[in-house]
Amino acid sequence: MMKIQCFGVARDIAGGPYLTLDQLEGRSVAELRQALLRTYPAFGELVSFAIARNEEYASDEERIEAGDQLVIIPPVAGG
Amino acid sequence: MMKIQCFGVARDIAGGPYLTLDQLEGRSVAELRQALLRTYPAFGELVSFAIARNEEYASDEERIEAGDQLVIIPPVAGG
Amino acid sequence: MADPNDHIDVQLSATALSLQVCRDFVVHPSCGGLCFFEGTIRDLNLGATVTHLEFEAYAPMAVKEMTKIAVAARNDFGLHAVALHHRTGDLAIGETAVIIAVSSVHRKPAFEGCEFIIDELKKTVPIWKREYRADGSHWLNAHP
Amino acid sequence: MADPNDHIDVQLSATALSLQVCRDFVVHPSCGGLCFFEGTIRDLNLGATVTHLEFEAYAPMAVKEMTKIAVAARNDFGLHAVALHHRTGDLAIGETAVIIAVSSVHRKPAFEGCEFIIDELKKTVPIWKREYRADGSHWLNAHP
Repeated sequence: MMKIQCFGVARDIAGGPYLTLDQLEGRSVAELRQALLRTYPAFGELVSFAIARNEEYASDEERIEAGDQLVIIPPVAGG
Repeated sequence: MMKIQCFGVARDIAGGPYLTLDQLEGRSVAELRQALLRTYPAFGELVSFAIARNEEYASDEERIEAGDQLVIIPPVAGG
Repeated sequence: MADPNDHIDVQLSATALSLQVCRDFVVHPSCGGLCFFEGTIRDLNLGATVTHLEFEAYAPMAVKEMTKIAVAARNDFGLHAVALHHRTGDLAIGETAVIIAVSSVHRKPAFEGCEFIIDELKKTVPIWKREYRADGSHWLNAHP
Repeated sequence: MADPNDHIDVQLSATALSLQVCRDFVVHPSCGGLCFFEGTIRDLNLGATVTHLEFEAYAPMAVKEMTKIAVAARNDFGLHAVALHHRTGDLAIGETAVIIAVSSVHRKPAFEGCEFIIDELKKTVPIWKREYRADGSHWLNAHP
């Protein structure tokens, strides 16, 4: 089980600042995105969302490792 | 005799904050410019110079009237 | 440049931002042009009256992304220095959400670099804005 | 607009300019974007070391021309307010010669309007700059 941190609208969708998913280690970020959409279909209603891995935007091909800091980044709105 | 006010490099050329020219009333601004260049050839060495009449840039065709405030405007350098 | 973050001041702050502090960081005798952008909270958005805004940030990554943008602006536009300060928390109408200050020898790169920074910030920095109106609230930009 | 100079603050000043004063003039709850330009005295010009500068203005016409530019910027770029302050007299290296502050609903016109004002000011406002170096002085822009 890995904890994934949620901000902004992602926190509303998850119902809290973290959600958890099973069996992520070794899978790709694309697979994480698919798992999220299956478990929380409301993510599919967003304009888009990105995944941050260890404080950097993660590409779809990256593999998730044990201990990674994973964060869902819904559309940003700074400034 | 009309007094013409001089700023910046025009003051250096005129040797003071004012110069005077005769018989300007009724003449055009273009004629004023020619008279200036005859009397003070150093104005011909400037990048350019404009004439202000009553606190506005004057076109070459405007006629000078008694009581006009005339000012030589060498190349500006604000900011 | 020895330190890649030389002349870069990035801050994420829970308290009021200061234009003067940002200005004093970037001013330098070699620079003739300073350009600043300040983003403030508007009372109207898409025709609706806004009561206040809440800014939430994924702080460590927001600082990293803001620093990347500031360094890119300094290097790509040949700026001398960049200050980039962003607020978090609840902001009232008229309060300041972001201040950008840049300095350069001439003015053109200062304008271009400053505008680049605010444009990029709005695309990549993990900060979110919840808009509160009399009839409820919502996260901006989230839904189509 | 009833008064054609509404929300316009033009000043020609023999004493130090204030970014905060200009900022406070333009800020408004309807505006989300403030852009500022500050022009400061550089220690080097065309490779030569400058000791200080003297600014001379044909004051009544300079104020008229600065006002024309500020009003044109407000009207053409849809700005809310414009402050345009310019120094006269002797200025040391690092001192501020000009400050421009503009506010608008969105940021793009703020950047464009602010840059328009400094570009136009350098073309039309009757202000002259004498540059002092260790070996003498000359009026800038005067000769080819």
